[in-house]
Amino acid sequence: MAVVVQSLISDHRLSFHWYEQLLGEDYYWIVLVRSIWLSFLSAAISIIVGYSLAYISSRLVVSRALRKLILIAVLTPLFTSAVVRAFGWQIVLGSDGIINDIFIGLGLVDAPMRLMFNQLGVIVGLVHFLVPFAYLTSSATLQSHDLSLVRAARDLGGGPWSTFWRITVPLSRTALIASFSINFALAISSYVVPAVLGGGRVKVMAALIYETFSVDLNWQLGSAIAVFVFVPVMIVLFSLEVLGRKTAIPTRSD
Amino acid sequence: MSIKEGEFLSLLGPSGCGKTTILRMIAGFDEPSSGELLIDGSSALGKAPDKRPINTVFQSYALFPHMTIKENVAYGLRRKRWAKSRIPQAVQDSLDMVNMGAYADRYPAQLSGGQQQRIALARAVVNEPRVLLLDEPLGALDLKLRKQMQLELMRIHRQVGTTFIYVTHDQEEALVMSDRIAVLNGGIVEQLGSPRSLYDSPRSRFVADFMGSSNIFEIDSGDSKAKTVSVGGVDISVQNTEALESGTDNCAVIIRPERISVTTGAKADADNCVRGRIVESAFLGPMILILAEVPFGTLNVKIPYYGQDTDFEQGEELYFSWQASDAIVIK
Amino acid sequence: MSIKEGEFLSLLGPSGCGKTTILRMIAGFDEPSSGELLIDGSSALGKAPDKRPINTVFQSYALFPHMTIKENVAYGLRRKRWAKSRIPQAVQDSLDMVNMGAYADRYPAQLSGGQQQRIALARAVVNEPRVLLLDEPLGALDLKLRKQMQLELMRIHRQVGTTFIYVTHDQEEALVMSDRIAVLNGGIVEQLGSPRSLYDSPRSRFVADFMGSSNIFEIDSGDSKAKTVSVGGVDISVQNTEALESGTDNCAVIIRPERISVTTGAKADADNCVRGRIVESAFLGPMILILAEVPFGTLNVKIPYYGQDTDFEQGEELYFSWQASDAIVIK
Amino acid sequence: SDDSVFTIATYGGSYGDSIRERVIKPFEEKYDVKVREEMAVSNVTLGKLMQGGSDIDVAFMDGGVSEHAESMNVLEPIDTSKLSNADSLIDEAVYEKDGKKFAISAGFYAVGLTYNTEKIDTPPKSWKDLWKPEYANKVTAPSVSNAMGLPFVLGINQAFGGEANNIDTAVKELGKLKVASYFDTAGAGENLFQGDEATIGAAYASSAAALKKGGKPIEYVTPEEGAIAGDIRLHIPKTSSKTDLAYKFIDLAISAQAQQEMSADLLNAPVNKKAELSESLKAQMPYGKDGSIADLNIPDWFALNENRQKWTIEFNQEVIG
Amino acid sequence: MGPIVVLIGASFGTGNGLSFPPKGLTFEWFGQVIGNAVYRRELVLSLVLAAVAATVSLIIGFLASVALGRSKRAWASAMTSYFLSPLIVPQVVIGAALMQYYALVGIGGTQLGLLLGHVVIAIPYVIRSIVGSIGEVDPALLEASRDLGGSRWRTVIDVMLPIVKRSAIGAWLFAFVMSWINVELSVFIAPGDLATVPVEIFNHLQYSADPVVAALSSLSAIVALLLVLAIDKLSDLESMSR
Ligand SMILES: Nc1ncnc2c1ncn2[C@@H]1O[C@H](COP(=O)(O)OP(=O)(O)OP(=O)(O)O)[C@@H](O)[C@H]1O
Ligand SMILES: Nc1ncnc2c1ncn2[C@@H]1O[C@H](COP(=O)(O)OP(=O)(O)OP(=O)(O)O)[C@@H](O)[C@H]1O
Ligand SMILES: [Mg+2]
Ligand SMILES: [Mg+2]
Repeated sequence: MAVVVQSLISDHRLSFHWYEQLLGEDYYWIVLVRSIWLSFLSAAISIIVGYSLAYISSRLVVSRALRKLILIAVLTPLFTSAVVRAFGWQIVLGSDGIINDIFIGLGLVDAPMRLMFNQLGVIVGLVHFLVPFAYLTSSATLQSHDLSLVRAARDLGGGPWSTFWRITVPLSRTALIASFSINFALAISSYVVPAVLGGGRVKVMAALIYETFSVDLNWQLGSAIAVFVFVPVMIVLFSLEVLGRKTAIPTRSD
Repeated sequence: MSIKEGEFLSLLGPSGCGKTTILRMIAGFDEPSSGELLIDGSSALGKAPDKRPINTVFQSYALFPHMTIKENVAYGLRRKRWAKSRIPQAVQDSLDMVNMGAYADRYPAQLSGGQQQRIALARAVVNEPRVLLLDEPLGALDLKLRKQMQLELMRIHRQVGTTFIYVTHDQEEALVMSDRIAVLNGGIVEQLGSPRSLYDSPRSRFVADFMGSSNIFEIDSGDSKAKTVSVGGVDISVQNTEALESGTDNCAVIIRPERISVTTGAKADADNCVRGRIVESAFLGPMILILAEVPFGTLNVKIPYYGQDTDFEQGEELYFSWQASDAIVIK
Repeated sequence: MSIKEGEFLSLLGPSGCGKTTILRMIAGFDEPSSGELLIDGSSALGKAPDKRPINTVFQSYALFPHMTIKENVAYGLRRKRWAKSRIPQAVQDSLDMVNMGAYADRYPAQLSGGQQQRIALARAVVNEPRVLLLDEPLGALDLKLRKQMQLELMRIHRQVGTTFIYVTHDQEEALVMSDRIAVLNGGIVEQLGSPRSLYDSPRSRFVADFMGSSNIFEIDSGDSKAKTVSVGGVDISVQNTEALESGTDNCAVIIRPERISVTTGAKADADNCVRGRIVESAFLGPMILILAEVPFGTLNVKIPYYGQDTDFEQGEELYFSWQASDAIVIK
Repeated sequence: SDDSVFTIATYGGSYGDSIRERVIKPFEEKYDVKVREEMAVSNVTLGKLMQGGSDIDVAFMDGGVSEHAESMNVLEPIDTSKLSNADSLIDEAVYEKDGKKFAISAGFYAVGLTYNTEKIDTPPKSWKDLWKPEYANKVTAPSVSNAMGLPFVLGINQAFGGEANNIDTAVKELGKLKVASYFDTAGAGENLFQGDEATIGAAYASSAAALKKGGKPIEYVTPEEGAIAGDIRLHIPKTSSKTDLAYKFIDLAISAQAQQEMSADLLNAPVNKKAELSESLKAQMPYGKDGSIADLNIPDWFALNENRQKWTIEFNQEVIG
Repeated sequence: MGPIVVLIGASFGTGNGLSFPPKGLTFEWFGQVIGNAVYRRELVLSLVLAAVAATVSLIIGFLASVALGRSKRAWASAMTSYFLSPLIVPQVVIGAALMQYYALVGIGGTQLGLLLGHVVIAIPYVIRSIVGSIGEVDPALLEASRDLGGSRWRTVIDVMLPIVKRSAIGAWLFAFVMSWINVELSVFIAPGDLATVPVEIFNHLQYSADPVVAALSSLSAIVALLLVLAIDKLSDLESMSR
């Protein structure tokens, strides 16, 4: 199916006209770099948060009820539409939002801070969107780990922290790479979150593509921009994949 | 049960009797549901495994699959913040000790079972812990290498002064290496003592059986003055009759298979001599195993192999004799 | 190398010599880089593992962690499309055989090492394959259980007529159970033959060493007529001198530790007798191990333990004697 | 395709609901036909028409997309003489290009000045009031992803005296406007006022009305330069096989009755002069309380579409960055 | 811990917050949504669609992962990345492309077309989240299964699948979510007469934000909650093996 989609997309590329226009325009390059940067950052942060949460809930939390609560808290927002979720964030991050209320209440700042309608807002929104994905992948891998290795590390004098870093995290390598790929791709193709939480002022490639498609109704250029984004991102993902497999733990039959 | 500093204590017991569980409690992975655990006089309960001066050689090896052999062995030293420059040498020495120096850069999955076990050993020993727990550390090794490693472990034990708690399923290994042996049965210590005392004076059928004496016969009556017991109508002379003093009920006599000699005619100078019919025989290398039917049951006999013909014919009738001192009476 | 139908063949060899690798090739997990593999006369190379009438007891058990013990054992039968009604009984029988009947509903992670190994055994045996590959199937079991399982395996072997290819690191086990034994070294078969022939006439130092003879001395010269060899200036009488016929270069004499007797005075009726100084001694249960320094090297001696005092003093001087027939000359 | 079914490309959401209740249901009853609704946003409807694979008989599309559709040559000419209500239509409701009538409006909406009466004392009068320093970072406006985005930019261009064939002036001025957030959809815009993230801005009249109804102190005024207007329109696509019915449908949709009811539902300005609105409804019309359709600034979509690409990029590049 | 607490807090907040004062969330709006046959049908459509799309993607994705997961060859990496490609392309583009394609094939605006579209975008998630776990299954277990007479196929079903079960459940959830919240693609290919819930929300937001949005969103959250609980229950059943 993916093949069909792809071939269809290249069908639009009847001439290089749109590409010439695209590649010659600095603006696209600037936005491309910004998109990749934002996606990279959000993917990375979301993985840190999601993995930590998964670790805490699967290894440190003993109470089943609390584990369930974490699961629900992490996964439920995933099911509400991106628009609605972004609106929710406005309540938290807004100038009258919870965080500003807390900071002002504590006297840490005098005037409300700008927590959204800028890149920060976009990152927060994307991270929130992506954390459940990282959480799901991470908890699957964490639960499949052989705990005797953790015991061995503790036995050899590794503290909980060092064991986490040197045993648990490396053993989750595959899942982390997978998670990063997914989250990076999700972030780069996401349009609603940057639009709402960036206040329409943090342009990303997905937004440009959306505008070109839906407002300008120029499907050819839209596809061309999509391909323009596609190529570098694909290179990133492919490199990750190759890296992941190359450094995979050898098995007997290798 | 207390273990002295620098002692070499072996835990012996049937599969599933709780040996690994005991080690896990000492190492700090399981909490005992009752009882105390004192190390150097202070309670170790609730102390995290990494805070206990104890290292373990795990029965299942538990090598880190994502690290090379070298990194696996270096792990403990790194955690102890050894100077970077000193680590490689220590690692190499310890790998050489287990004959695995050439494999330093492989990954665990690329090694054979026995090789992995040796790495697990090197990884624990290199840390020179105060207490070393070894869970069947030589189980996957061939006899030759096992002998060699036994000597090596005994050398380390003497040299470093570490306390060893050693789980093995190999009686001989336990006998050779240990200062004391604890025989476990269903999680309970059946007998604790020196190798000699366990071998010579097992306190129960279980211990006797487990220490390799497969001839255990329930006695019908016993006479502690005449120093004889009666088994299946046959009187057997014994030396030690202490167990009989509180009555003959539930008493049994043990005859060690390797102390029985086999002759074609009755042996006059033996304290005991019975006639029996061969049921089966097997070649064990230095020994020949014979199963013979005697009036009071089936006798296991092990005679040394001197190159003689080993084919005892089934049904052949022979005489089996042993001294009074080779038969032990237990309650 | 050909294995006869219904034969019990053991592979013996040091850790890492390729035993597991050979089994993997027979089972179909690895392809040999050269050579052929014929089963019933037709090539099995390229045939998928599930198409070969072979079952394996894996060294690492490889139990399915997500299935109960019962399900693990039933797996092979299910794949063979046995009638549903017949499976539970067969599974139970096979679990009972390994003394694990009571654990049918547990998961592998809830069993001890030895218990897991027994399940691995039951899982393979229940299928009654044409060829059964066993990779150190009793390695994690205690001596008593091991003996019991050995008998059980021999019984199955006789009963089912399956061909057994058995990897073990326990010489005694190999000697007791096998029809033939192959001693491997670095992936190559050093010697293949009956237990007796391997034990009595090892063809190389490696085999001799591996079969438990730790006294191997290089000879300086030999006289095949006088039936003596000279080692470190001492003449030793031997019986079999065939190996000397093509010259004494690279020849060695082997003296079995358990054939040497120890006396306080020189023994006149012995073919060979040397004086030596005790270096070390150890209690092995039925045996006592003595290391003694004799004029031509260090001698390993094993004498039976009859309850005598086992503390040989270091430095004590004793006489060591053996018959000409107990010394073997090899090339 | 089923001959007995009459297909309408309509909207989803509240617009779709209103059209269903006010037009489709009465139409089905009156002419005894079964109507199939193809719900989609305008540009998707246009996409369907361009594919030619659908059998849409009447298509609702927004202003802008409508002109696009005409340029794409997927529309039938509309003969207004076949519409009994044609005479009562306001002039602005009939769209013509090179003598071909291609669309009939079914109601106007608009973006005007919306502000929070609690936070802002003096009601704004002009678009230029958005630049007042005290509103800095509390202003909102439609983004170029919104249908009203570029028309708004053009409106600003006009207000500041820019030329019609470029948006240089607007870009320069909007670059200085301290916006809290642009909005993509009307709903998002409404949300900004709801959460007090914006206290003033260019927003939909219907949003203002909804906010007010929800108890928010919001007022809507038509700027003196005129509110930026858009509309929903009716078209007969080339795919239509039942043009007779199509005319009947359009006729019903622009009837005084339907227009009146739809205005009440959607707060759109009716296109039928005979539609009678209640006083309270009048106050919520996109041209303000006392205004008329003349107060709306209806973009020249053909020109806008022509330059859309260029202007979008220019705006993004210069104003958004 | 700070950000986590906020996140957890916010994740509760989002469900109810929206732009409406709490009174907008009274049962009145729920009633309105539940009482409306169209919304009810949309809810059912979305649920069934997401479940079917997730299941189909899981099956296809799992099989593809089995083929790709255990290989170290370059082509396997290439294919794995290639399967990810629909993930990167914004869904508007895929939507438009599919719309054209469907018009050609004649499944435009059908539920089948919508399902296929959702499968296309869900497969990459499935593959990406399973492929790694498959690579990490202890090869000895697969060998054991083959040895005991399990064919390649049986081994996949009997051994591989149960061992990667957690990843598979995660992948199914991914796929479900991708379908459940999808707007940009569905807008193009949804059946003309019946929208999915997110499309309905999207449509409602076009010209103004009405309370239906809040009610529908909260309803989605409740559905999600129930689903997560159900799956948690299911997947806990066999967490015995430790
Ligand atoms: N994946 C691999 N890559 C490289 N070398 C390997 C790999 N797997 C095994 N080996 C090597 O092949 C040799 C033979 O291994 P094998 O497992 O057959 O030994 P074995 O005779 O079964 O030993 P043991 O008695 O210790 O189980 C060993 O030296 C081992 O290190
Ligand atoms: N997770 C568990 N849940 C329930 N029972 C368990 C679990 N782990 C171990 N057991 C049981 O506890 C008993 C003791 O196990 P342990 O591993 O200590 O035996 P062991 O003496 O080390 O045996 P072996 O010599 O076979 O390794 C066994 O009967 C085993 O089945
Ligand atoms: Mg154990
Ligand atoms: Mg092996």
